[in-house]
Amino acid sequence: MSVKLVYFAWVRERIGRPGEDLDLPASVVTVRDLLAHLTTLGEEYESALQFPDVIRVAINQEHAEHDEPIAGAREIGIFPPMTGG
Amino acid sequence: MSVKLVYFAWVRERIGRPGEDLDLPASVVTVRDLLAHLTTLGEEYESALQFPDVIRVAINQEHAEHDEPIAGAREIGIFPPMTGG
Amino acid sequence: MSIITPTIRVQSADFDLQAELTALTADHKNIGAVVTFTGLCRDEQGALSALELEHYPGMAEAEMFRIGELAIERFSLIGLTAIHRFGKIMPGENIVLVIAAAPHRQAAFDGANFVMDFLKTSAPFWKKEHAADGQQGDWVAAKDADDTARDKWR
Amino acid sequence: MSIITPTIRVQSADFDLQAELTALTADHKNIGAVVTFTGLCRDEQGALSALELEHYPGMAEAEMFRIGELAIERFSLIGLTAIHRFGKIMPGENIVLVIAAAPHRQAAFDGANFVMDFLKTSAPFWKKEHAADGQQGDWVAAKDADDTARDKWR
Repeated sequence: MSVKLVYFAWVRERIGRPGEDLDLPASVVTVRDLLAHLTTLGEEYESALQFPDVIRVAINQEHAEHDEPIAGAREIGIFPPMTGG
Repeated sequence: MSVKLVYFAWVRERIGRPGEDLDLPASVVTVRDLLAHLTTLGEEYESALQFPDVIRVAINQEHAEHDEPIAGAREIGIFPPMTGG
Repeated sequence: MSIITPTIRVQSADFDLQAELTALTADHKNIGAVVTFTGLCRDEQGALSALELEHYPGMAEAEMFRIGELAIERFSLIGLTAIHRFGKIMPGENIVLVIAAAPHRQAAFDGANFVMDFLKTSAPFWKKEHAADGQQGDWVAAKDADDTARDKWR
Repeated sequence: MSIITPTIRVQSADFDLQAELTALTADHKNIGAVVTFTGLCRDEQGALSALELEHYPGMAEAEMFRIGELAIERFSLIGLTAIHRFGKIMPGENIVLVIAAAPHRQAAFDGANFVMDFLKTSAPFWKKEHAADGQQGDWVAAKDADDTARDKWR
């Protein structure tokens, strides 16, 4: 499965890029699997995602829980808790 | 004791004037006494003040309870519950 | 810390929200939140042609000032403005304006809400309705809901 | 009853509260109450030179629209506007504007307050501080108090 990932705020800064297209192995089923998979891609990912519980994820621009499946996702956003307003 | 009375809204309309200076007998001690005294002055007062519990009173432009003494009052306002805002 | 004084006005003329907001927030760089409340005359589905607002001159201003001071102290407001109109007011026109400024949002919301709740129940203003057919209508009755709203601040 | 749609914008330019208010209330004679919330950049007693607001384009608008629709339905609002800026914002400048219009005052207060609470916790915006000495500062940390504020609407 190929998916477009987009990163924001300190997740973007630590990974070092605003996003990327990535091929995911079949073992990546849920949001939680995706975050675990990304930390294996290098220490910049590890540094960004070392505390997965604080990481927020959106599938196709809608908030998603960590146990949600990512099947069908065209775009997955990964970012820290929001601080707007 | 002489005091300036001012009336507002339907209290003013029923009494038929915006206010008046009045000499009060010594028996009039509290706000409640004043309202009771006024109802003896004519049917326009009776019509305005027949339900004294709903009538609000201000002594020297500050809200006053019905059991407060009116001694020292220069101006007493008599009016229905407020409906501004 | 300087003492904050509410800006209070009772007037027949309309007010300009933007001008009041600018006056309140100028020279303050620590305001993080401003809440404004504007109360307008509804047309009651076409049944109303105007409201007539009567007030107790002197006491209206004094009472609004007292309410404003309470709100500033209770919610640590940086600024507070309250303006109430009197006279004949047409549907769609402004009746009352409250602006509360604070470092954070909940204080600004609560400050403006508090002032409106007390203004409704304690400031000496009375509304009379004029019907769309030109008849002078009734004096608006005070609502128990307004007392309840006020009592939530106890 | 016509369907009310929130007016949502995400922009780098400043907004004009009076213009937004006029646009929202024009042609409505049954609005009795309008509450506006303006969020501004504080200078943190001189420690802050600017905030940098980052957002998720597309999702930010979509999320604000969802929040706006929830508020309109829950509080029977007659109108709702929410505008959020992005980019570099100086102390004293506007960050966010919410306007809620309703027949009665509590719905307008609650509508604006609700939108702000959800905007804070759900709309994809992030603040980075720039210190007064020119140093890039930290990303602002999310506050538990904001989650608590949101949860009061459950």
